[in-house]
Amino acid sequence: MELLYDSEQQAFREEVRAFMKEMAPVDIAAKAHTGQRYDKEDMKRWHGILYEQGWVAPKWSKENGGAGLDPIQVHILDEEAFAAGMPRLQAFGLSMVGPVIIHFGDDEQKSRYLPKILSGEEFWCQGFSEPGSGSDLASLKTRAERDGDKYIVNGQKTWTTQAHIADWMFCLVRTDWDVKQQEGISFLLIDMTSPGVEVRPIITMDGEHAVNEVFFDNVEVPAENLVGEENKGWDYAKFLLSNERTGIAGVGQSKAEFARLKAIAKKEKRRGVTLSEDPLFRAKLADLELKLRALEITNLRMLIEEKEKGAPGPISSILKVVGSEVQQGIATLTMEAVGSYAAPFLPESLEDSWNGEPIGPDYAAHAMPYYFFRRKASIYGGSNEIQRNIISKHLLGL
Amino acid sequence: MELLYDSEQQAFREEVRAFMKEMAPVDIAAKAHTGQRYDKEDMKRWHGILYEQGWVAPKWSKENGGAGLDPIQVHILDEEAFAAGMPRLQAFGLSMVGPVIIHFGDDEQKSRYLPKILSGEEFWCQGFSEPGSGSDLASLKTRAERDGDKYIVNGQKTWTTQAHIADWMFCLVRTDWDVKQQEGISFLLIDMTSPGVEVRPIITMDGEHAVNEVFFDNVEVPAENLVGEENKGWDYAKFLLSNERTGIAGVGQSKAEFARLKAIAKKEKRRGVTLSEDPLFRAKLADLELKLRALEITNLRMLIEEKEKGAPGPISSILKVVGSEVQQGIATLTMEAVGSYAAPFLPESLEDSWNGEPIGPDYAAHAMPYYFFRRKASIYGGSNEIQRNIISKHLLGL
Amino acid sequence: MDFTFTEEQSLMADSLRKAYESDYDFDKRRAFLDDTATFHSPAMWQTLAENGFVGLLAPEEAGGFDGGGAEIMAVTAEMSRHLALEPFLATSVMGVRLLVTAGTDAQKSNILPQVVAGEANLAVALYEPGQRYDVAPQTTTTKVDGDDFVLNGTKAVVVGGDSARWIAIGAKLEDVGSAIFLVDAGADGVSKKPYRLVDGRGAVDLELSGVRVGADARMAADDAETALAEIEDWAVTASLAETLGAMEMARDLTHEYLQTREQFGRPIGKFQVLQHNMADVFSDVEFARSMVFWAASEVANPDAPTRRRAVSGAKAFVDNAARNIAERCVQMHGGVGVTDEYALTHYVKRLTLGQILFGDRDEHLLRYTNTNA
Amino acid sequence: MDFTFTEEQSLMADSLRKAYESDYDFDKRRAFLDDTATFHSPAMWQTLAENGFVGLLAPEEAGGFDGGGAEIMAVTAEMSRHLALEPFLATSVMGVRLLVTAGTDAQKSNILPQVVAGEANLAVALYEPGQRYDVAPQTTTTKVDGDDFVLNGTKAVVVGGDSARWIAIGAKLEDVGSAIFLVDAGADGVSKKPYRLVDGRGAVDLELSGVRVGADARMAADDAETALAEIEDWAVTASLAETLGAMEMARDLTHEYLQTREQFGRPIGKFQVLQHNMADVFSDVEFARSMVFWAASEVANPDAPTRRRAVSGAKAFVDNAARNIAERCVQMHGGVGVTDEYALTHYVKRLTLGQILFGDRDEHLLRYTNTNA
Repeated sequence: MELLYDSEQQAFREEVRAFMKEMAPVDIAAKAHTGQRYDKEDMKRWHGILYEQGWVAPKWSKENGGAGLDPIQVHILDEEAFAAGMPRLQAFGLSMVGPVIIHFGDDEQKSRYLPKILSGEEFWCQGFSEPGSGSDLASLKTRAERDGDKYIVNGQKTWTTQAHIADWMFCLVRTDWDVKQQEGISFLLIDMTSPGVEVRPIITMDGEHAVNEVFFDNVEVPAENLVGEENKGWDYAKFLLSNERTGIAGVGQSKAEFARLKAIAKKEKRRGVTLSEDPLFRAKLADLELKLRALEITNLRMLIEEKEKGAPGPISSILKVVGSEVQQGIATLTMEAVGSYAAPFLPESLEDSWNGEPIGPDYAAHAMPYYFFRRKASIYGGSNEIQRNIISKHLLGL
Repeated sequence: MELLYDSEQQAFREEVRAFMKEMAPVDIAAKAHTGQRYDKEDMKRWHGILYEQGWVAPKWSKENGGAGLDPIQVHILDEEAFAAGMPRLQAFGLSMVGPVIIHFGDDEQKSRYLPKILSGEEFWCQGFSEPGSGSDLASLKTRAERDGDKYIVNGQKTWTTQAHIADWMFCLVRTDWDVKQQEGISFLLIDMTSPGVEVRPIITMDGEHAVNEVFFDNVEVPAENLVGEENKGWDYAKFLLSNERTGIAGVGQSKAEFARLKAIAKKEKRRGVTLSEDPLFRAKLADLELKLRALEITNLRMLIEEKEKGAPGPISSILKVVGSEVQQGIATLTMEAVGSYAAPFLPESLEDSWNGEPIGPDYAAHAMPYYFFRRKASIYGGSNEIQRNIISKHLLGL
Repeated sequence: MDFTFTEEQSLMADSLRKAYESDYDFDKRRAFLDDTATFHSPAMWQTLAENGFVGLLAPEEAGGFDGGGAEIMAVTAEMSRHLALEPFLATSVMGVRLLVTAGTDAQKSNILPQVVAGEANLAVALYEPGQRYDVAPQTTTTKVDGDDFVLNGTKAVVVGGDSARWIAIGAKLEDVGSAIFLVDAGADGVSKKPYRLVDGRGAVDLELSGVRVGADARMAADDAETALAEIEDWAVTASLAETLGAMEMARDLTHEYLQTREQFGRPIGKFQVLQHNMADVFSDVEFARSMVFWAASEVANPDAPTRRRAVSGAKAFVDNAARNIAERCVQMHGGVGVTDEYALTHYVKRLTLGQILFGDRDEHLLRYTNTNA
Repeated sequence: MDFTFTEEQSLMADSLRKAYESDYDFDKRRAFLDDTATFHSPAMWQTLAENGFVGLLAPEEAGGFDGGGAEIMAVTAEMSRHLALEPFLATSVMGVRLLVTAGTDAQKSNILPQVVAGEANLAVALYEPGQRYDVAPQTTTTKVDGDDFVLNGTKAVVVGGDSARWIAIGAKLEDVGSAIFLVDAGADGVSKKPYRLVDGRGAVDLELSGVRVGADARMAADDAETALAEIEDWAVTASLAETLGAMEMARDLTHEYLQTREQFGRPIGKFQVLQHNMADVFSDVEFARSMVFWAASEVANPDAPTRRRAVSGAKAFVDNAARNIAERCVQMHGGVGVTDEYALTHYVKRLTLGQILFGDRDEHLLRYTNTNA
């Protein structure tokens, strides 16, 4: 008996689960079990399936082509998709720039961009961080100078996830230098094929190429690609970041990853006893599972609040911090569970293109890159230090 | 085989141990096993025994009546005294004001005060903290105004340990209001029987009366009771506090208390298995024991440095922080080990005067007050936050 | 699941708050604390009875409120905010729940009304010395003598045993199995060693030496361990709600202290390390609240493993949060945080008590893993 | 105990430092890292041999240095500071120590000189798939065939097995007991799956299928488990010193970053939370150093429980510190701390590897408690 959800929500979950069972591609799901990496093709395929079903943009209103689900339904959909081993959809289009265009874009922008975000035809990336402005986002320096009906953009972005496979970037640029930092920023949409855009890979410690540096050398951007008003970009960014906070707890994904960890712990043994029965390891598992449970219920409390009152407040910061701790905890215990076979480092074996022989059990190769990958969970989207600043300032008035 | 000490040090330890075996009073030692409180009489008696042996002031030079031991010998003596269940001697006289008088006092002060500190005839207390100045000691407000051959003292001290049984207080007072805070402070010796001195008890959460508020209402203090120069008191206080840091790790005491914890864990059972064999509890014990071991070796490294180079540097701050964590860890696990019988709260049963019936095992009554008492370990003598400030400023230059 | 209280539950908490606010400030409470005869305020207990709180879990036909986990949560959290000393946990949670689930018809009709009216208190003896947190009777035994039973044994840390008129006692039966007896606390052979718990509430150690009871004292539980385990879970749930109330108060006192206490020329709440500590305390309280909701929503679940999984899981989690919050709040206060004159100390005491009553964290973590799917 | 290095040990570390500083900067090392043929720099390995480091633990008569725990600590910590990829741990610590303690006279006189000269590397196979951190051979077996032994089985994560000319292999004997065989890595039936470890050093999984060796391959150890457990403790000690060296570098890089990186208009080292984190990192390194001293001072202790107590105790403690330091240093850096182009990443990889090689923290905590007085 599960008391967290009412019968209508339970029914929706059954519906989603049945859909997943029928429609989630088996070959994509198989990757989740061993931690293989999804490629762009996997993401596009799954995107297409959800698009057909009308669930690809669950939070968008129906008039904009979304599913118009409430926050709890969105959460259920998210959980079930992860439980079925499906990849997270491209958030940059669906959860970030999409809502900004819906709220602040003009009609032309809406009809130009939204359909292709929904269909998955165009991939997006986010041009916010710069080498000199990480946590201090407002100090960004990339400049866009108006020249007739276009802007000339110069500067550099960094940590740009999937810039190398993206068609478009939504980008914060400085358009006024004589005002308070926050008041001189604009929100531009940049075609990644524009002359002068150069993408250079950043290889991270997990051996993956997911983030990039992006350089702009006199890139011409049509003025019609400005979203909303010039110099109001900071407001749109704040709106975007507050949307990003929904789902930031990562409950669905963590539940799926925790299930994988538990399965590994049932296979790995210490002195003849499985780790799931080993007193120390199972205590660590239980501790983490309880933290995940607390996260899940707290997240649900916020979703109910959001459903009733609109957007979530700064209280979502507490979900971000603990959510990242849970994600990191799962990855850490996974590495511990795998033991010495986490020591061989073969991140290339996680790609479809790899043809080598596996070392150790099939879940081993994933463990170490995954541990490294998760270090970022407490850094991006506003580091946990920034989150605690937000809590102490905005919630506690300190 | 114990590699930490050389053969000469081992021999000294044997000598000390033999002395303890012969001379440590059995009735006092018995209190250590159950955590009964030592009273003033116990402390005086043990003080007298060490005085006879010439070990009461191990660090003082022989010409000042001390034992002239090196820092490692002092540490060994300390360890063995705790292992024998003896109380810590009054540090206020022997380790704090004594060295200040030796270094900065005049001959009259030396001959007036030092012999009675050594003999234990006079007990001291420390008048540093004030209600408004805890971590920010230099902001103290108690004022001493020169009036002919005396000072008139007005103000208030707080957290004054053992003021109610002390004969004398060494006290920081403000003698100049027109200079930088640190430059207007003087170091006065105040007779606690002076008219106008009022001591009010502060009862702490462990149910004990150990600390006090001390009020000064036009207290007359002879000018000859000024140590060193007027307005140089801050320097003497810094000297005193740097001496206080030696032994701040509390290794000897923690080893003795850890041994008591281990003995309790061998008696208490969970589901028929002693806690010392219970997988979770023994892992916690082992973790704590290793932390204590790391503290012990690190402390010894510092002592060797002190022996070779003189006083310990700010690096002793790392001993304070971890030393307090170890002390608190031992008290916490002791409470956990005792279990529900730590719930009855009878701090009065820890006093000699108590005649009631014990509740639960004989070590039970101590557990909860001890846990509460140890909360102070990370607060007094410069809170752990202040210690981390010191490390980051003075060692790391941040 | 609805995570907000119903209007009725909120009104209940409000009326409690008003009662405690008017007659139970810090100084008045200190007087109750110093009263070694009752260990609580009989007048306040009477008020609670008159307002229907004592019978919160009793059925309506017995004059009760027919409440469940959510009501327990609302009421005990509120009482804890006022550091209430009244024997609500022992009588109204443990005792009444046991009477309702395991009382004979005669016991229910004779005793329950007195209890609901505040005229007779209850206590349930869960543990025995040396058995730690095992509720199965081990050393307490019965012999049949004619129509009577004769009980011998010892019970440890019986919360509320000091004021209880009736104490429920689990005992091994002569032949096989076990039973629970509702024993008159004044019966011959019952000897009580009363004392305060660390938060000031009363408890006793109990010695039973040839205590003779009639067959009507035997409760209608097939097996003492199963019935007492359920009562223990209710006690844990109530204790968790107390912990939540105390956490909130510790948090608020510390929050206020950070804004008013000055050091180095500014409020200490301006120091980033304290800001982050305070942020973590704030966060910990909210996550703990979620887990208390979980326990409260499942404690009445007739499926014992599901009930236990939620209750023990919540306890293992919340104990940890309680310790962190208590220790950090003291640390942020510095010296004043450990003085008996300051309210924080008393919330810390309650938070600490909660960690060792009715099973500690390791115990519940173990129980949780044993129910693990 | 003297906690400072002797002059000789310091000179040793200095000469190493100079060798690595001149030929092994970050970019050059990257080239070695990219070389999948050797997994390290053969030229540097030759330099190490010529300067007497490879034979650090070998007796003087074999051209060695006759070193012990303190020398291992000085040398491996220094190599780790330069992220050295050379197979020192496998050959000079594990291999040489095993030859010295368990080699036959013939093995010592034939093989040791080649090893010391850097002409033939060694590796010791400690574990088997599925057996986690148990060094007792379980699935690797021998059959006697005339004067020869025939080996079958699998060995997991053999550090340095990629470049080893000889690999020591524990195996169950046909009748009873076990033995260690020094097997030519190129022998028929030996198949190696080479790969990089997470810090870039080479290792192999090993399959032995009907590998025929002469009786002279059998080492002079009564029992494989006891002998391999001692080698494992030497490996742990060396690995702990590597961890110490990597900790120091991670600390220093972070310390520098805090002073140079600016956010919100000032160096991030001005933020109190980061100051305190940095203070804790500084402190953790010193406490870890003390524990590495402990392991190094006891690893040669002939009393096995005392040796194990110190080594496993140190490992359980230092692993914890290593994780905390690595994770906090990354966190203080933010994004740049996880890029492959920045040195910190590589120290973090070494710190992480140290936590799972040769027994993880739980394993050593268990071993420590099992030696507990």
